[in-house]
Amino acid sequence: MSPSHSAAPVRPPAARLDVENLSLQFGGVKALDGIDLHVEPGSITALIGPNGAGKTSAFNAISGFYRPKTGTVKLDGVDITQVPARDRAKLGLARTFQNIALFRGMTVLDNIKLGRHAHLTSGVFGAFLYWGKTRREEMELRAEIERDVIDFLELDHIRNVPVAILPYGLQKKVELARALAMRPRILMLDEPVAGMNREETEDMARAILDVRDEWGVTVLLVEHDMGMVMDISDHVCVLNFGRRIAAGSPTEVRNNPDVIKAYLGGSGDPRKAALDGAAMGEVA
Amino acid sequence: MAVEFIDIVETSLAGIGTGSLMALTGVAFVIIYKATKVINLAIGEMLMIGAFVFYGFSAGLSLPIWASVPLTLAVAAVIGGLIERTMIRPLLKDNPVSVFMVTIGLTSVLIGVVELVWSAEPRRLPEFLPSQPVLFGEVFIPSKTAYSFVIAAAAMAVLITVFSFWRGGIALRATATDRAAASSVGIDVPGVFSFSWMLAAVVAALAGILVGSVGGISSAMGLFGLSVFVVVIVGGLDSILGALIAGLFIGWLEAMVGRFMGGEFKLLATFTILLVVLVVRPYGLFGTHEIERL
Amino acid sequence: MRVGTAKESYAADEGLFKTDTQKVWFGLLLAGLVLFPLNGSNYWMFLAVLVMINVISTTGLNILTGYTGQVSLGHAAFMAVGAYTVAFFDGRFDTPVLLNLVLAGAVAAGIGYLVGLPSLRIKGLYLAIATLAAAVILGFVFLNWTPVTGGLRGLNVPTATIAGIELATPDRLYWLVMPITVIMVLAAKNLFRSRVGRAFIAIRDRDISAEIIGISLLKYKLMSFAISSFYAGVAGGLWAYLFRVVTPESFPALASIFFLAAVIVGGAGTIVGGIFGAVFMTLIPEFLKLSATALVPWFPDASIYLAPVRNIIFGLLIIGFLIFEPMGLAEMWRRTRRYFALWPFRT
Amino acid sequence: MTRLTRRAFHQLGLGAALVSTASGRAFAQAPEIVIGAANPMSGVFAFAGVEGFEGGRDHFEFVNRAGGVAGRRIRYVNEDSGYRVDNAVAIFTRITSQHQTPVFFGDSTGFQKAINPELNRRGTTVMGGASFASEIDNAQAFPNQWIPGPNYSDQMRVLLRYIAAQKKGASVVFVHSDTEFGRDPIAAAEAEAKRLELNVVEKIVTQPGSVDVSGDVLKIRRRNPDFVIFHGYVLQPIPEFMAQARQAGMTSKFMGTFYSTDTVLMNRAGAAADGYMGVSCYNFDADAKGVQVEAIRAANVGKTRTHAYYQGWTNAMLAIEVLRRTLGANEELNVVNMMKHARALKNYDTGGIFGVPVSMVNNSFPHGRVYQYSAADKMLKPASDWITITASA
Repeated sequence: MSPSHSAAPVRPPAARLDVENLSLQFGGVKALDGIDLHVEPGSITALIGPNGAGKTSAFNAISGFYRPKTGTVKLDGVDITQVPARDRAKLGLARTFQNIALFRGMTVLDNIKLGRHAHLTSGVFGAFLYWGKTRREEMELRAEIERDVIDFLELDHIRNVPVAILPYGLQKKVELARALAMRPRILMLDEPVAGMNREETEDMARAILDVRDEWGVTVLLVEHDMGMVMDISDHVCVLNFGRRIAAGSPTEVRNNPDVIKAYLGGSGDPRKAALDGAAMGEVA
Repeated sequence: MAVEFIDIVETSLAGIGTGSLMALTGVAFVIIYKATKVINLAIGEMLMIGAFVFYGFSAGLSLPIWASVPLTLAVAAVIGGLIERTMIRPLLKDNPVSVFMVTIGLTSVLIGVVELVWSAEPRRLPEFLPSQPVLFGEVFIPSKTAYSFVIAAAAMAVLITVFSFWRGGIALRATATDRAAASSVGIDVPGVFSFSWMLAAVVAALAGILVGSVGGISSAMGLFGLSVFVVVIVGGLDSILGALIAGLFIGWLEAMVGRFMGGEFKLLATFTILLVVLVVRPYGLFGTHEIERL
Repeated sequence: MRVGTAKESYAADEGLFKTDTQKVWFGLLLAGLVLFPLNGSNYWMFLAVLVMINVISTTGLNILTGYTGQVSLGHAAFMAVGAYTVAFFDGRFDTPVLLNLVLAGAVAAGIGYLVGLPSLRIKGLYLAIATLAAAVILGFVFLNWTPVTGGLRGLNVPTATIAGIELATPDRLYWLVMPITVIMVLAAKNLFRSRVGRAFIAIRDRDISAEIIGISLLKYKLMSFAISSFYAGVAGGLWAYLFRVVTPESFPALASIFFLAAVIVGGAGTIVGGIFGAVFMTLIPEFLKLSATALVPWFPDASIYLAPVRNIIFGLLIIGFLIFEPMGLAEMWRRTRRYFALWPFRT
Repeated sequence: MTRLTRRAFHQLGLGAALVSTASGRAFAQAPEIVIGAANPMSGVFAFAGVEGFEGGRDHFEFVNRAGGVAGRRIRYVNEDSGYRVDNAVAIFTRITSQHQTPVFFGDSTGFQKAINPELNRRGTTVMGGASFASEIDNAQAFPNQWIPGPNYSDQMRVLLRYIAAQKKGASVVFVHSDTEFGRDPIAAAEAEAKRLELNVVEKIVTQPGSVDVSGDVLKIRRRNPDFVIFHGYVLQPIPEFMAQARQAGMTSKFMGTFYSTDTVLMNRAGAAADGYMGVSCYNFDADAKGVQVEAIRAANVGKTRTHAYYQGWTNAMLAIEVLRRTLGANEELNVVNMMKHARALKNYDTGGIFGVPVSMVNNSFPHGRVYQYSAADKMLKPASDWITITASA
């Protein structure tokens, strides 16, 4: 639909994320216990671990929804631990949610537009008139989203459909689209392929790789689908009981005995082949 | 004019008497909230319809009190159950705002029904409470205040016993804590919903009979519900203990304000308290603080 | 036929009216509004003015409740603020009508902003109860701040006078109220084409994820409160020019429920829904009156039962729409339109 | 818009005129005179609205049977206002846009204030109302309205003068509701009490809709005043207040103003209302003489009629008198002429409705007497002579 299509949008450079000694506590329960995590610019880093290992807690602490007990979160070396969640969006930190967090009453297009909210400036009076600057801003936003996001993720057939009626896989994709509209420098994906079938999973994996390659964005993801993690990640970090038990390349992690033990419940049988296969997370 | 100590004592006791009726109505509200998580804006109107049904039996049909009261409570239970089945249940899965607005619609319907059947004219209930006043030395307590306090206190004692020991009460508490878990141990959760609305309607009707016997009944008496909101917000929406304590407190406060500042300040005082509590302690004095989830 | 609409540009797709048919309909509506006074009945003009005032106010509440998801039980109190503001400024300083209306909106917006402040800490239904408290407190102020509000006697409002023309009757006032209504409704429509309006909906749909994508909840909730109260204030100001007297009893608590009912029945979260709701709820009592008249030969006391029946119908409409048609009349309208758009190819 | 739709509109409106007196067109040659009304036939004031409507209706039937006014029959067009200002304004607009309406009856202070600028602007319609608000009793601000009796302040004055005559320096408590209606006469009554050297020991304000009087009873129990005056209620808390006060051993006399004194409501309250005193300008005496009271008795054999009925009748009677005088002088029916004749009502013989001939002062007839309710006989009995309030010192 859009007349011109440029493949590689010009974007701010990918960000580096450093998490040090991060601890989080709910009541008496330690959800995170001093974890370290280093995400290289332009990499795809996966955070894995059995259920209850603290992956989502770590995500929530990094995106600012939980205030950590100790530790620091640094974006490109700048400490953002005290920055409120909504302001991290402006710094280039975007995320998706484990249970899809789209705005159900809106269309796909409006959901994606919302991703850019923090970057727009028009105010309430402009909104009433919808004239001049506001109109211009909205038009530019529309054109950019069409070009960079909708075409890119092939969502043009559903742009005016309310998200509530979309199938699960597409909703996940719309959430990714909304995160992309935020012009992220680091994209945090919480279980991007959970509940998807093989075909949808591959589609999403390809989209993630494309995002990294064409947008030059750093990607940090939490995922249970081991096959997909091993396929696309540059770096894998493994959590168990709120502690980091391993980190390294997919191959290194795959052969790490602690990881195998964590996943197989210490049965003593190092069936590491299992780690090559499909979803592992449900084992633990 | 000088404020005499005995004035304060008398006003306080009268206020606590009214407060006990607020507390009782507050408990009806809490029962519904605990079981179904519905904020029932129509609680004052449920009280009103109870009072009018009682009027129908005792004045309209001239039945004796010992027959009118149980009949009223039975009718109230039916009304409560009907409301739950027809208006609340279909929306329970929706967002809480919809159900809340349904109860707003319910206020309008109940007022309309009462005015249709009994007209908007104020009426008096037949006298059934003893009329000689209660005197503690110099301190004078109007008889209706004293006796309605005794009845309200007894009703609440029964309710608390029921909640603590009877199976149905325990099922209600279990449902309040965790619907899924309650269901998995064999509790009939929809049954608990119906039961809670029926029980609340019965309690509200009892409060209505008492409130009506003290000050007469009219289609505007649902305004009593306004003070009850303040009670449950201050006490905590899901706390029976909170409703008790806050009820007595708000009743006392309104009486004191009315006595020493003037009746026009009563609502102002209670609603100011409400705002302060909302801002300082949004979950009330004894309410459960619900943890926000993503 | 509008089965598929191919747009030439994004500008067309982002337009206020997306199809030519819509433009035609809007043109017809405007023409109807301009021609309506030709009916010549002062009574119908009165009703038309009242309906439009209610449209403005309902649209305001729809912005807050329908779009932002914040239930307000004190909307009528903000109308009262607007009415008092007009009465005060026009009566005391003889300021121009349009300025008074802007002031009415602004003062109401300011107070709405204050009332929204607790939303920093409380949300949802707790906030609804806070608005109820605010309405009670405002009522107390109206009654007791005698130097400004005239206390229990209230204030008289001078005739609205624009360019020397006295708008004393509904058929003249119409020419003030109608354009303001059209402008304010279109402005509301515009609001939801822009980032501000989208932020409101985001807060309604999922406030926590709204925060994560960079929307300040407090800022936008307060903004929604202020805008909603602005609309109520202007509506109240026009109300004051229509009725020419404002007293503490002009805007009872029941009026807030009337507007809430209008939002629900019309369709929360759609502009056209607010219009439908306001028109429908304002005309229902008139319709009931006509029905009662028709019943008089068989049922001479019909008129005595009007008020209770009206109450019951208001309540049942709220309940019925919430249960059976939660998107309100707007959704019924949309379905009808769809049906005819595809006609005769039924789906 | 064509003429056709225009007619359709009018017919719709026409159909909405709810209740009108039997028309009987066949007899009348001259055009009818339409008198409009917005009475609260539903809602809290329905008890007064229905009675008030019937009082007006019965009077117009009485007049029509006698051949109307100057040969013109009266057509009474009434609609239910539900005691809501916006409804009443809509009704006024509708009726006056369909008919020439020289007289219209309003239902409330709120409506009568709201419509006042419109009355002044039109110059064609005068208003008699159900409101006794002191504010309306002002010939400058409300030049085209009248009050069919004494305003609330004068009602209080009648009560206070009665009290002063009964007991020098008596102690009095005012109990009133926190509404426009309730607060209306309080300041004036305090001034009058001071002038009469009565002792106002307490003023109690109750919230609208408030049902618990026990606190308020406590408040005055220790003072045990000689008199307690209620104002601004539709009866509701009064019997309860009296019952509790008696239990508390108080010996005060209880009194009230117009809407707080209603025979039908008193009868419903029964023994609790026994001895209650109320002020009224109307003559409830069973053997009162006069054309009008006899007509009322003839129209209501075996029925007890209330204040509000008399008020509706009186409003209608005043309307007819004004129309008769204006038409008799061969003058156009506009506000200037009609109010000129209204204000010329001096020493006017009301046919027994008011006990003595009365004069309009400002917009009202400042005169009344105190009645006492007897539960045994189910009626109000005169307790004082007629008291006329002349401009106070």
